[in-house]
Amino acid sequence: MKDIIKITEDIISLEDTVNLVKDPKAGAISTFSGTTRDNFEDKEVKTLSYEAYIPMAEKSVQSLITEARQKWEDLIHIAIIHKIGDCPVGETSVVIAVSSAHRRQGLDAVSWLIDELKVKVPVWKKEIYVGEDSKTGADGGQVWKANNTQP
Amino acid sequence: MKDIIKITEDIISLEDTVNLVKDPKAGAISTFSGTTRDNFEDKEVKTLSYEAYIPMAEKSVQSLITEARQKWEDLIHIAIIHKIGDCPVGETSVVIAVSSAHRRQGLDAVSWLIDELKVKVPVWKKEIYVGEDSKTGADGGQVWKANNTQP
Amino acid sequence: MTQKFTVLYFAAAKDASKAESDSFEWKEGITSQVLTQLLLDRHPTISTVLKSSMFAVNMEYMDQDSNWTVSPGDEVAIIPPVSGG
Amino acid sequence: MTQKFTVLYFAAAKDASKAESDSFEWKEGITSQVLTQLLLDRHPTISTVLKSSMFAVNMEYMDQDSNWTVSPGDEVAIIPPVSGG
Repeated sequence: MKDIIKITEDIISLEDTVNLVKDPKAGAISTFSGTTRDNFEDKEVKTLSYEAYIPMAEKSVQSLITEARQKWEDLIHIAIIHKIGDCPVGETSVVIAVSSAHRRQGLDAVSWLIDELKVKVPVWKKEIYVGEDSKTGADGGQVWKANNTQP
Repeated sequence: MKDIIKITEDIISLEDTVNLVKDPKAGAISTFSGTTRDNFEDKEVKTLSYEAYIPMAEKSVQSLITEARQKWEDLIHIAIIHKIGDCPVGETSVVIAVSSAHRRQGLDAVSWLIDELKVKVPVWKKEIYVGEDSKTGADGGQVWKANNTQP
Repeated sequence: MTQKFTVLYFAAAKDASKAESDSFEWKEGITSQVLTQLLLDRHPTISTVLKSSMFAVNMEYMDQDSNWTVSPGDEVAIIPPVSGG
Repeated sequence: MTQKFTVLYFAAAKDASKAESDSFEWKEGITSQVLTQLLLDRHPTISTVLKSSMFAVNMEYMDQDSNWTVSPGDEVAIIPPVSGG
């Protein structure tokens, strides 16, 4: 049973991540990908930028995985990868991939892991909005988000 | 909002399927992949073979998608692809991919869609077991499965 | 001219009947009970699988407790317990 | 020899303090209240973000209601509301 944890500036590949959790004993692979939306409320998002307290983020993701394995015994391999740095619209900021013998526990674990990650792991997202003045290309402001919004 | 439905003999690519549901308005992409396990109870599975009543399977998947869109308004694009024909150990038999603005509804929809698909869509799986006699390579019997087992 | 309807066999039903489909002559009043008897007359080996199967008519599952009869030209399918996914 | 501890600033705390980290002289009895005052003395602009932040000591969140003090060599981090995912 492998735990794969990465906080990385590299672009995340879902396919590569899923390949890391494949197993002949697995009947199910469940995944969640977070992607950058082009809007927040009425504002047009130009890009996101992520920052992390990397060693604590890695440790904290490991704790979540350990807790998930206690809750769901059917899980085989678990990979959690979070991008840091710029993350333009449409790009993937986080991927969670879980293989399991049967589907129910894998699906539930992915759902729980992303909820917990959003609350506990020290990663921060800054949204940079498109400016009103398209000629100058100036940014329309930026804000550090907090995960108290709609799941 | 796209509904992508395929019953196909081709190998399923998760990456290609996810690309079909990507959208700038999506903050989340949730997926489920069913993969062939190497064992059922004590028997070693050599390969699976799927058969479908193709036009009814397509229609029935479309009905599930329509019902899911009524239950969860946040869903953007939905792709459901089921392989038919041989599906060796480790290979993907079904992929469900859903994009949504926020994560909760996408995760719940994927979970519901695979549960419903397994109960309602006219697709059948035959498991062919590895034979006792490894010299002759004879099959160890085969059986049409029924989805009344552990989810 | 004789009117017909079609029956499709899948999975275990196909193995038992050794047929993918059959054509039957249509007549008035083919309820699920009558249809079952017609199928058993043609394929006695299908008895076991038929007990655990559902009928679909023109790609819609038929409620086992409701009254329905086959219409000319119908596509009837024998649907053994499904196992997709 | 003077003993030290480190403070790390992230996200809004980094923007407000205009620092990524600081070194502080350690002394006995640095509770979260004392630490807050030390931080405000050095970076008055950090006041707002500090109110909504948590402390992590050596990469563990500190319970706001429990008693804890900083030890020499500790790595203290100011953790504004997280927004990963």
